[in-house]
Amino acid sequence: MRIIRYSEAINEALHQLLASNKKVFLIGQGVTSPWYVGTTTVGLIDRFGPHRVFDTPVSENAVTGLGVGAALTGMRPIVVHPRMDFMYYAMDQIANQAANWHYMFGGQMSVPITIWGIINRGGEQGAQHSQALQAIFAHIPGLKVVMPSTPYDVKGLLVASVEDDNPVIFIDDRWLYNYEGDVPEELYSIKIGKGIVRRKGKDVTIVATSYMVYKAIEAGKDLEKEGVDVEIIDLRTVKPMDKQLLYNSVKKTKRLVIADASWKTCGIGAEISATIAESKLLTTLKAPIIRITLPDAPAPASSVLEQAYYPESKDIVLAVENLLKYSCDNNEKCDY
Amino acid sequence: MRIIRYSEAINEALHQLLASNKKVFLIGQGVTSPWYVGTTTVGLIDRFGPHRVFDTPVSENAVTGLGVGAALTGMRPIVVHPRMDFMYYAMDQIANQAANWHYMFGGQMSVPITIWGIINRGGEQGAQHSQALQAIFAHIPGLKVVMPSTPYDVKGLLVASVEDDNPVIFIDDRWLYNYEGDVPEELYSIKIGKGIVRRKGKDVTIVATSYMVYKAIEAGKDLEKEGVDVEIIDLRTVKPMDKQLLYNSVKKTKRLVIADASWKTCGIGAEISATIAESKLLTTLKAPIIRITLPDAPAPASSVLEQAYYPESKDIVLAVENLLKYSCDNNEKCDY
Amino acid sequence: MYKKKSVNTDIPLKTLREMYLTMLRIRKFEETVASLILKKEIQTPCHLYIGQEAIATGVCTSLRKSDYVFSTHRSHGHYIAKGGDLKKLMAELYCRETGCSYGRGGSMHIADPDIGLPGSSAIVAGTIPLAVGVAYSFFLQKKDNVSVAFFGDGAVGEGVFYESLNLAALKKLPVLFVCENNLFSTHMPISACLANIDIKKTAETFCIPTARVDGNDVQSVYKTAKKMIENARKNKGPAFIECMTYRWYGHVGPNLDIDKGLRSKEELDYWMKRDPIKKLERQMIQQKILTIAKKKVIEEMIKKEIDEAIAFKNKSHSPEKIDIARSVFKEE
Amino acid sequence: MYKKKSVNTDIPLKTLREMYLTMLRIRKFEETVASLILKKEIQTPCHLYIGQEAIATGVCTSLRKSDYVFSTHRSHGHYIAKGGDLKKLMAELYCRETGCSYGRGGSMHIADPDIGLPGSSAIVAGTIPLAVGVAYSFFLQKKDNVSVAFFGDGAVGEGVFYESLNLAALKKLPVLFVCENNLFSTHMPISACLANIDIKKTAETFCIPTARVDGNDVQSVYKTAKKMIENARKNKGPAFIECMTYRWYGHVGPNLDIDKGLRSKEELDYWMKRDPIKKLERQMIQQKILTIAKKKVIEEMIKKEIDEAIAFKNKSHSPEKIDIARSVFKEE
Ligand SMILES: Cc1ncc(C[n+]2csc(CCOP(=O)(O)OP(=O)(O)O)c2C)c(N)n1
Ligand SMILES: Cc1ncc(C[n+]2csc(CCOP(=O)(O)OP(=O)(O)O)c2C)c(N)n1
Ligand SMILES: [Mg+2]
Ligand SMILES: [Mg+2]
Repeated sequence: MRIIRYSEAINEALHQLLASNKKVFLIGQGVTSPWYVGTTTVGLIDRFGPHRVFDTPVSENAVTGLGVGAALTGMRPIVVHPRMDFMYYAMDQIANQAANWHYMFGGQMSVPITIWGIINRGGEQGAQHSQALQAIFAHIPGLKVVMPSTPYDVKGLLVASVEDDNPVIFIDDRWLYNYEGDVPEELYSIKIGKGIVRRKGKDVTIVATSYMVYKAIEAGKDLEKEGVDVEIIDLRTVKPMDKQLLYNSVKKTKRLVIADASWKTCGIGAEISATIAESKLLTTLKAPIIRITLPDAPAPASSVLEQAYYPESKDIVLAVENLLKYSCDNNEKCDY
Repeated sequence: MRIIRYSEAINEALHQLLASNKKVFLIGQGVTSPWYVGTTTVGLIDRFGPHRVFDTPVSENAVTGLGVGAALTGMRPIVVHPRMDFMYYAMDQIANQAANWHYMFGGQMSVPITIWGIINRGGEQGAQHSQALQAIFAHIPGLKVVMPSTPYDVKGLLVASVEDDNPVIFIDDRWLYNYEGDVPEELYSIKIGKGIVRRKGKDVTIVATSYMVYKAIEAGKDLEKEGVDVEIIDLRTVKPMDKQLLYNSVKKTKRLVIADASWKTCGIGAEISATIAESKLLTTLKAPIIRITLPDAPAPASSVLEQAYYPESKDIVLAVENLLKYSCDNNEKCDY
Repeated sequence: MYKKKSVNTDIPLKTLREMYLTMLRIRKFEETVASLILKKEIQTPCHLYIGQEAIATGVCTSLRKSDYVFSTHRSHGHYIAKGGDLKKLMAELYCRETGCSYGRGGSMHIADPDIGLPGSSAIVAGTIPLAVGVAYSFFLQKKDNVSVAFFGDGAVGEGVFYESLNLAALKKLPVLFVCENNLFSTHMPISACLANIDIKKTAETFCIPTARVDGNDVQSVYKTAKKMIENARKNKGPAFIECMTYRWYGHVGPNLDIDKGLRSKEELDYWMKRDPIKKLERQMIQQKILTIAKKKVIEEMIKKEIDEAIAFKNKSHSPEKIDIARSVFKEE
Repeated sequence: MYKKKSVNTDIPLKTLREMYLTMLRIRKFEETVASLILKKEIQTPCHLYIGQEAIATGVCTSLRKSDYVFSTHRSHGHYIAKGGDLKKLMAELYCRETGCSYGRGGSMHIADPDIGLPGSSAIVAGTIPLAVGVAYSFFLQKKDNVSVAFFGDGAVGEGVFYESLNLAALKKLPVLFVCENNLFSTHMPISACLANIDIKKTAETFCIPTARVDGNDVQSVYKTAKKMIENARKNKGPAFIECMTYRWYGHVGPNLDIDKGLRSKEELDYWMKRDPIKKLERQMIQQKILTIAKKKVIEEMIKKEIDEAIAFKNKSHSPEKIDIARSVFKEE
């Protein structure tokens, strides 16, 4: 196979999708810009012209609605928001319209739209240019939410999102753009809703999303040196969630750490934890379930504070160590 | 004390807040309407005039922003959205501006706004007039989220929300409007962040929010007849959450059912479950943690489907019974 | 081929008759619905269209089945004018499985893609960008179809209205924006909602053709809409039409909102004298295109349609509880 | 009391000198920032204001300290013109605890409530309704203060812009909307963003006073803004001013965006010849209000201020990691 970068894999997927299906078009802010969406859209405007690659005014709500409307006629629009933060303006079209349409009319029409939201944080940009909103979208019924971590997955899941008959929130992270990996040249798709084991292990399960998968893998290497053998699950799709994969792993390890770089309260971590807690595995666990997330605080600008804000592999290592040390036989003495 | 209805308690709180503090004003759609927000705003326009009680055009985003801007000058606006569904239009002002402002400028200015979102569902209104969005707001740092269930609480928590120096999402449910209870005549406030035990018990803890508190109480009565003694916690504030109250109860009962009438995935139920699961109580639990929520589906119109959609006390009874029956000593044989 | 024209206008007689029939069908259907709400048979909140029939009718009569229209919370008129089936509509108002939205939508969420109505939204202004999107799809596919957004004067308060007009104008999309200005947004008169109540002028800012017409005169609506729709088909871009009208009933349901002090009896009387159906009827009778006898026949026919619709819903079932989570997603 | 006036205009000499100083202060500060970005000392994304100085200056000079202005991602000029402290601004660009936003905000989130700048938002159009809200607060409290929303031509794409104008006009609030039309929204020329590039005309629809001025002529900006601000103080309601201008640098940072093909060298040259500072300087020198010697003194003074700002940030600390979750809420 061929090794390319994550951002190149997105670009290749877009080229191939637009080339192979006349129903596909790309719309959003910066799709013709040299910097706005990294280099993910390079070459598209020249090849497909300004209608199939439509760079728009700052009108997030109407632009998203345009995509939804076009999807209702069977088109396969990709609407990009170069930062997830801007999607708040488009919430009505995403949540009230796109998400409800199929159900609300009894399944007559579906909305095969891909809403591509980019997590674009760090670099002292501050609270309004840093957000990761996967949990909000996962909460809303009628939306699927994918978060590919590898170059292979990002291509395959972007293709799958566009091929899916439902609205899919496709989330990538600019911090992943330079990661490299094997990517087939042809068009292929990866089933939405399937996670993958990135490292087999027996001591503790680490479930990670998106960028945190790499942090988990780093943590896994460090822990290996200490003789700890973790199993790492890359969720890939946060909704619908691959519960079976989680169950299988936790059944074996009986310990769970979750790493998702969005806010804690009602986040993806909460859902994974509650999914295990409502299963019969709960009473088999040897220790509490730890969530590694952002703190419940807006993103700071200062790079020093950013270091404290974004979780690192050492946080995962620490969590795993704590779980392995954990014992609380006499729980009367425990504090929480 | 005096017994009045939930909607009257809101109306009284509004009258007293506007009368006692010149900084308070009420803005939103329907604040002068005879039906739009129940009867909660009766008499306000006549008493306080069209500036302090400002009925607005359908411009949710700018209207909310107007409130946020006024709050920045020390005013204490109450912005009402007669259905939470309409708040999606105002998400930018709520999430990007109001929630971030205090943190983003290092604590220089706060936004003492109360954003009052009404859950207004049932009656075959369908998916866009039924939503309960507490989890979305609880996810966003910088917002407090209160959900009073009793007439006493709704008055005291509305006052507390207005007195709080931070943006508070104040959520009520039209289904509560005719519930009656003791309400002091004078102005009083209830501390935000404190839950309350509605029924003491030892067998199972039921944590409920808003309208589901009454369903839990009904369930408690039915279960009592079966000899089951549940403890019922009314969360009152969903963020910040009264963790200590949860811990104390679950430590005792070792079994937990959560009842919150919003969607399941990444919902309030997930957060409560994960809060227990990350504490040392986890390994003391005798059974999985059950979430009673809406299904992950939009609200249907048909009243038959509505009956299937909205959780009832019998769902809570069933959950409690299941937990008490639960045993899975040989977990190899368990399915999930 | 020679087409018979009506005396004063250049509208074919056949078209006039068709429009008369459509308006009357909406009126009678809505009157039936009003009585069924009063009988507490219909629960889903209905925003009645009576008084505004000329608008949906005038616009939709110029459309092809393959053209798309989007509706709002006040949806029945658009559905009927676009060729919807009264049976499925009535069944939907009873939230039956046989309803046009399978009982999932209720009155505010009416759809039938086969007639070119991909849906109605209960969110004010929520469908305006959707209509732009459908137009974008036609544009990309080089179809000579047009798309129509119906919305009220209240929707002009929402930012997405402006965003949508700008996008459509920028890309010269085949979309017709139809503002049904009935002077009220729920309980609020338009002057309490808009600093500038001249909505046509607001739309003009986007450099698109605009017109204001008497929304109670179906012939004016028809002629203006027709011209704009034909232009849109010829890639001449979007257009905007403001139709001045009035809803006879209150905002929702069959009450009048007069007792509540929201409007005056005089105002309502004024507008009831301007009944769009009577107006056309008078003209047609004068011009001998319609006779009292013919009218009776039409009314009988409509009555039969409505009776059949009720019979249809009577033998229809409600959705099954077990299906509560059906159709959240389309599964391949 | 007699006030000395400049020859051609009715602007007091003192005011002209003050505006000259402010513009130069912004220019020199921004030039320093540009060089610090190139040296990779400043990380926070900076949207430089060079070329647009006359607008912030002309508007803010007519304001009181107790009047409020809201800024955008391109915030430095507004902060300085409203009387901000260069030390705190420089410290903020280095995200130090002593910065005007305590290092939490960075360049796009600049605030100092003491000078009447309650904040800047990195969300396009995000502060427009906030300015309306501050005006509402003044209105309710019967204060004769005004509030100002600065925003770019790009913000006219956002629906909330229209909603805000409508609300302000409806309630006749003391707010001045200042559109800095620099012909670009990031990489997009205005004609690719707006169907109608006549933004003043768009604002007119809301039935409020509007004006278009040469945004590179500080005297025009000043005079127009002053009149509008005085009217607003007298409860005459909101007003809108479109200032035609150009940013010399690219959208963000100190590159020119010419190499990227986003605009031409000719266009930039054309606008650099219309330097707002040189324009005022020429007039002042001609009119003998300014001498070369005096200019040197001013430049020296500004240089010293900037040096002090750098020295200040040098001895300032970054925030402490332990404080990561401080100030999420204001605790009583
Ligand atoms: C986003 C949103 N805000 C508020 C409402 C409540 N609401 C329902 S209809 C309506 C007014 C609609 O007025 P108009 O658009 O003129 O339509 P009309 O009812 O007059 O036909 C409002 C405010 C809503 N449905 N959606
Ligand atoms: C809601 C939102 N969408 C997109 C962006 C990205 N963005 C930053 S500045 C800008 C354009 C601003 O143009 P304009 O308002 O004219 O201001 P200028 O940069 O020209 O001063 C855009 C689109 C944003 N910050 N916020
Ligand atoms: Mg109306
Ligand atoms: Mg600009």
